[in-house]
Amino acid sequence: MSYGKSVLAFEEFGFRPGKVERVVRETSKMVSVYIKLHLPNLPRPGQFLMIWVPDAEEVPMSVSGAGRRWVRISVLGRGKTTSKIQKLRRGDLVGVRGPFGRGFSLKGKSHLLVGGGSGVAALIYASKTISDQKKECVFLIGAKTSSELPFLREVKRLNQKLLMATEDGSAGYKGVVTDLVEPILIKKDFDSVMTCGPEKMMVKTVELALKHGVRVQASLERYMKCGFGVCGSCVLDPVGLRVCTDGPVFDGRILLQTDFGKFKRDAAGRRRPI
Amino acid sequence: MSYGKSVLAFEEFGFRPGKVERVVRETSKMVSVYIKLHLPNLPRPGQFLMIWVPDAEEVPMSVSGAGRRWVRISVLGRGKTTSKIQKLRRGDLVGVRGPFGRGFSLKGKSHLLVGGGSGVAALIYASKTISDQKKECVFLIGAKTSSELPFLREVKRLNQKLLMATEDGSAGYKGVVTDLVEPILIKKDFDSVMTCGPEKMMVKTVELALKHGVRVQASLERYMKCGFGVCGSCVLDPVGLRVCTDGPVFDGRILLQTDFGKFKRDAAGRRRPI
Amino acid sequence: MSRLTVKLGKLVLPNPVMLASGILSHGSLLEKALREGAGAVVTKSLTLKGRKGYETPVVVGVEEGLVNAVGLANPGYKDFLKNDLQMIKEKNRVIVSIAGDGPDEFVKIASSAEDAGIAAVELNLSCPHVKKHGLEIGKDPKLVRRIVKDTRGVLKIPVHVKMGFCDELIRSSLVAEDAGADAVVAINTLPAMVIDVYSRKPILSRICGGLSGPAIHPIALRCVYELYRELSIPVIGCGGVKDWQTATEFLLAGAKAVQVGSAVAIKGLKVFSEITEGLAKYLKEYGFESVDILMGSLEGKK
Amino acid sequence: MSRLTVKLGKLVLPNPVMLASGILSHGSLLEKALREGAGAVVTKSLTLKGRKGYETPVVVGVEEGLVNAVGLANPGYKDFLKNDLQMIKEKNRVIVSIAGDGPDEFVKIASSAEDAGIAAVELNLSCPHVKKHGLEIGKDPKLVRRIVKDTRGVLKIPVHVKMGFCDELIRSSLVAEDAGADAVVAINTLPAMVIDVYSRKPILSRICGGLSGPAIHPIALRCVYELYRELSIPVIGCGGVKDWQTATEFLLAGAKAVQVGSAVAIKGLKVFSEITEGLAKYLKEYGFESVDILMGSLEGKK
Ligand SMILES: Cc1cc2nc3c(=O)[nH]c(=O)nc-3n(C[C@H](O)[C@H](O)[C@H](O)COP(=O)(O)OP(=O)(O)OC[C@H]3O[C@@H](n4cnc5c(N)ncnc54)[C@H](O)[C@@H]3O)c2cc1C
Ligand SMILES: Cc1cc2nc3c(=O)[nH]c(=O)nc-3n(C[C@H](O)[C@H](O)[C@H](O)COP(=O)(O)OP(=O)(O)OC[C@H]3O[C@@H](n4cnc5c(N)ncnc54)[C@H](O)[C@@H]3O)c2cc1C
Ligand SMILES: Cc1cc2nc3c(=O)[nH]c(=O)nc-3n(C[C@H](O)[C@H](O)[C@H](O)COP(=O)(O)O)c2cc1C
Ligand SMILES: Cc1cc2nc3c(=O)[nH]c(=O)nc-3n(C[C@H](O)[C@H](O)[C@H](O)COP(=O)(O)O)c2cc1C
Ligand code: FES
Ligand code: FES
Repeated sequence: MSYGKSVLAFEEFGFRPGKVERVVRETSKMVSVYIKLHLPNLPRPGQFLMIWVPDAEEVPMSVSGAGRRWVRISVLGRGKTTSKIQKLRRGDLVGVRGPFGRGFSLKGKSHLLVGGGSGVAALIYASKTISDQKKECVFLIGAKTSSELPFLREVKRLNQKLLMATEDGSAGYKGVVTDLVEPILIKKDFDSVMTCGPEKMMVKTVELALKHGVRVQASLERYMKCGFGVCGSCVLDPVGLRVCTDGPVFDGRILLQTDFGKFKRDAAGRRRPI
Repeated sequence: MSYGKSVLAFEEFGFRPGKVERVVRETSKMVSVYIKLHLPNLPRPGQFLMIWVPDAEEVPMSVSGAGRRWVRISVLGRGKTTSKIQKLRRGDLVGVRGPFGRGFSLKGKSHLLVGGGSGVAALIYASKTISDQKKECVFLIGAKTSSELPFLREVKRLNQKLLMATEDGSAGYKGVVTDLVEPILIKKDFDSVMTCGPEKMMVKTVELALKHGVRVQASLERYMKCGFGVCGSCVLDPVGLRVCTDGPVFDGRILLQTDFGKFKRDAAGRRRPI
Repeated sequence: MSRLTVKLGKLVLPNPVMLASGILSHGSLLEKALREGAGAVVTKSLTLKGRKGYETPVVVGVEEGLVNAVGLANPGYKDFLKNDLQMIKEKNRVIVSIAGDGPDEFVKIASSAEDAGIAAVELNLSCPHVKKHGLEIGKDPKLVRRIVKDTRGVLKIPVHVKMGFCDELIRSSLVAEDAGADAVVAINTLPAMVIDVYSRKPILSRICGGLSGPAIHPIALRCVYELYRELSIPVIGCGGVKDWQTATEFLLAGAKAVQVGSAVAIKGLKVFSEITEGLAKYLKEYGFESVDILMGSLEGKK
Repeated sequence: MSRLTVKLGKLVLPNPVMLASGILSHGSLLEKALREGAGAVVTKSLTLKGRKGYETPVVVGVEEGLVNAVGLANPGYKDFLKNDLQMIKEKNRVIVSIAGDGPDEFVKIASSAEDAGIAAVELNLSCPHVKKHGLEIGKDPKLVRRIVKDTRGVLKIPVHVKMGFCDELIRSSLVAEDAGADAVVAINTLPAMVIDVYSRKPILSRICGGLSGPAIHPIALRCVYELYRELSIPVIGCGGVKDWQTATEFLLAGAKAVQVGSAVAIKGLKVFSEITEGLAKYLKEYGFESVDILMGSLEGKK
């Protein structure tokens, strides 16, 4: 066969058993789960796993940390499955497939990370990798209130510059995180901006970065049934991209030609305004 | 999975297309066919291929020579399929699977090869490998008459010692090849004896080698339907060895505990005296 | 006309390699598949009303295949024809798959689809039929006749029927042909299941699902081989196509075209151009003027 | 008694992992399989008269499987019982598979086999039945009833029936149970074919054959799962077992034992000890006192 590494095996779409090693509360809303799992390679920042909780459903989750024998996911309780994940205990089993998708490109020497909500999960792993590569980054994290700001100590431990924004002003800047983007883009030169979080926030960040001529990548969330490119449920119209395999990280310029920030498909495939 | 290399893939039991490159008449009875084929590794001497002639049947054939992009088989016309093989022409296609089976162990520095009939095919490849390894061997070849002695020039080109036996005395010693075995075992020290050919000849050779305390290996022919160990048709009773996967080369001492030289099974699995 | 052009009755396609139903599903992705080289695309099977489908997991990888029970998730035929179809430029290369609950639904959806300008319809007769307690429509020759006859009666565009592997495959296909079907697509997935030994649970939320992919290819090939011998209408081979060899096997066995499903998971959308290029090269090397001559040219034994 | 001991009605086996019919075939190799750890061995399907089988090629590798049409090559039951059976020490772990042409042949071969001291017979109802034009016996519930009833009537040892995948699987199995069968083995190979695109010929001399191996495992698993729910007699799972996980899937789905066929080609005879060791470890880790408790212990969804 001449297809080389770009051909996957169907077995990669089966589940591997992952044993919960540790469950850590990050904020009032977010819980991190450390899963014992042997992966052939470290996931790239921005890649995600499909996590099947045998008593609930299977959902996509960004890798928020990983080592040679473990991965971490960091979960906001949003519905049935995410709240089951939050209740997992040491020794529990989950089914894992992946890592899937394309991650962030970490080219360049200085990066601006802009995250909010569950999006901070993907970015904390990116910032760890950036640190490991001895590169620089500034991390902007936004939340409603200070108790919902995750990974603060972790960012500090990485010795990275951190700016916070809370809507109620209980920590850092009072307002939304995107308010911090333009000032810092003016003050400092970045090779790239990476963003993950609520889609409106990402749209704003992408627009600002492009306005200032900085390459920007955004990591999207779409409804996913398979995670590996067959079902089509994660489509990004009208260009026909699949978030699971062509993404979840996309270049900002491409995203502006799509329904990014405007529509997403629901489980039936109906287009819904965001 | 932890089974390492001892696990094969089912695809290895499918056919690869082999294009006939050259057909060479070796003797009045034997024809060599050079087949263009890309094998991941060179076959080991003693291994065999399953050759499917799309207009006839599939039959086992020893590798009588091989390079990085070709293999050679050397075929005696015995019945329907072997005579079809002899009539193959440049450009014709055959289906090939294998190499299968365990080959000869070439441990030791000096070897005695004893061959007759189609058995010389496997041995000529062994002698080539022995030469490549800068080791010594003496090659005894037997036939009915001088026109049926194959590979004479090839053996000479390898600079190996060659002794011939013909039943009609038209070349070399007059008599059967096994008559030459004892005298040379007495005259010269060998680390091992390898034999391939008519089973009665091999029995005799094995007995003589063991009598003189020399390790001996014999390569057997049995009716084969699959070539890779599932069908059981190539069984060696009563120890339950499969010639296709446990052989075709066996240690002489093991063979003496079996039906070697006494019975073989036919296509239906009936035991037939040899 | 290229060597690869095929005629499927009234349908003329630039090449015989289609996207199978249920793969990629949405309009913009079907458009992409066409741009990447698919000869035609078949939509997800559309139902009267939109369906969310079953809870995840709905598809899982196994040895050389997938097992899925997506549950016919689709936005409903109206929504699809309105939103998704508009994203596809060449509607004459779109085949709309229909999963109706009884003949009337098939007719209704098929008529609307025809009005929207598509190339053909594919009646999915191989998914469990609700009213008949999970029995596949294809296993019930009488029902096959009614659905095909009724749909054929109201349409101008070709009507394909998609069959599953079952004892009635040949008989139901003959009935479909007799009732006016223009082509038979064989085969859909085979009944299967996957268990997770660690949690000791079935993996799919619906417990059972259907097996697809290279694993079923030798089975599908035999179905096509037998159908080709029995039918006068074209057969479209589906099941485990992943490269030009597997596609060519179907064509040799008598298929007029092939569909690619699961292989999209391992090869991505480049699978279409890879197959058509391989096929073109093969035709040239073996001196076939056109893919039509290749079709059904399997030689006998001896 | 070890954790792995299983009771299949009157049959008590040291472990639930058997060698499937048609693999290794001959007496001395069956003996070897037992020594290498198989719980029991099933013979090649024996016929009244010896059969050479079809011309080669008779078996070919495909993606995760084999396609074979060996053609029931066997020396005939008398020859086998006389020569081959004698090579096996523990005849109480030998199950004789029978392919009869009609009830009388089944009865005749079964009686002789019982007299020779074997453990059980396995009636191969899933190979094409000559008199009925290639239709599988298992697809004909009436014939199933007669064959099972007649054989059961004359034997003391257990009578297993081996079924293929077909629409009538459940119905025929229920009929077999009703007629006195002691266990159902599911499944045999699925109808398949392989084509060589280079020579443009079918590879098997008989053109069509049967697909086995990991490729069919998800299909076989679903059959076992459904049979377990319908039958009171034990089900023996067969199809694609290649490691302790695939064996355990069958057991969880309700099988009392499993059979291993094609995997012998990729793993050799060590496959038996590998599976039983893996299974024993799993039982221990998950706190199952015995394999019996594991069987059918699949948990429902949610
Ligand atoms: C690539 C990717 C990475 C993600 N990473 C994270 C992460 O690191 N941390 C985190 O907390 N969340 C993450 N999510 C979101 C997470 O998958 C959803 O919150 C989760 O699926 C909700 O499931 P539920 O059963 O709890 O909620 P439900 O009650 O079922 O639904 C709540 C909402 O979640 C979304 N959702 C539900 N099911 C899915 C699904 N199968 N696929 C996608 N979205 C779904 C829908 O928008 C739905 O309206 C990610 C999503 C994607 C696509
Ligand atoms: C491991 C092995 C290596 C061999 N190497 C060579 C070789 O290098 N050169 C060579 O000329 N021959 C070799 N043979 C023998 C060769 O396979 C047979 O001569 C050939 O199969 C005869 O086929 P046929 O159709 O021409 O003859 P047929 O008329 O079918 O039968 C003639 C005789 O050949 C034997 N035979 C037939 N079919 C098979 C089969 N499928 N498997 C095994 N034996 C069979 C039987 O003893 C039979 O009585 C080898 C056999 C084996 C098992
Ligand atoms: C995830 C998935 C969804 C499918 N959905 C449908 C469907 O809606 N309608 C249909 O007729 N077939 C559906 N199929 C079956 C495929 O169209 C095809 O018949 C089958 O997968 C065999 O082809 P393959 O081996 O190339 O995948 C689906 C298959 C998969 C894998
Ligand atoms: C080469 C071969 C020969 C077989 N012969 C028989 C047979 O004689 N009788 C029978 O009942 N099943 C026969 N089978 C079917 C197997 O017993 C088994 O049902 C099938 O291979 C599925 O199991 P597996 O996937 O473990 O191989 C044969 C299978 C193979 C591969
Ligand atoms: S989730 Fe199925 S294609 Fe992306
Ligand atoms: S030839 Fe089939 S087992 Fe050796």
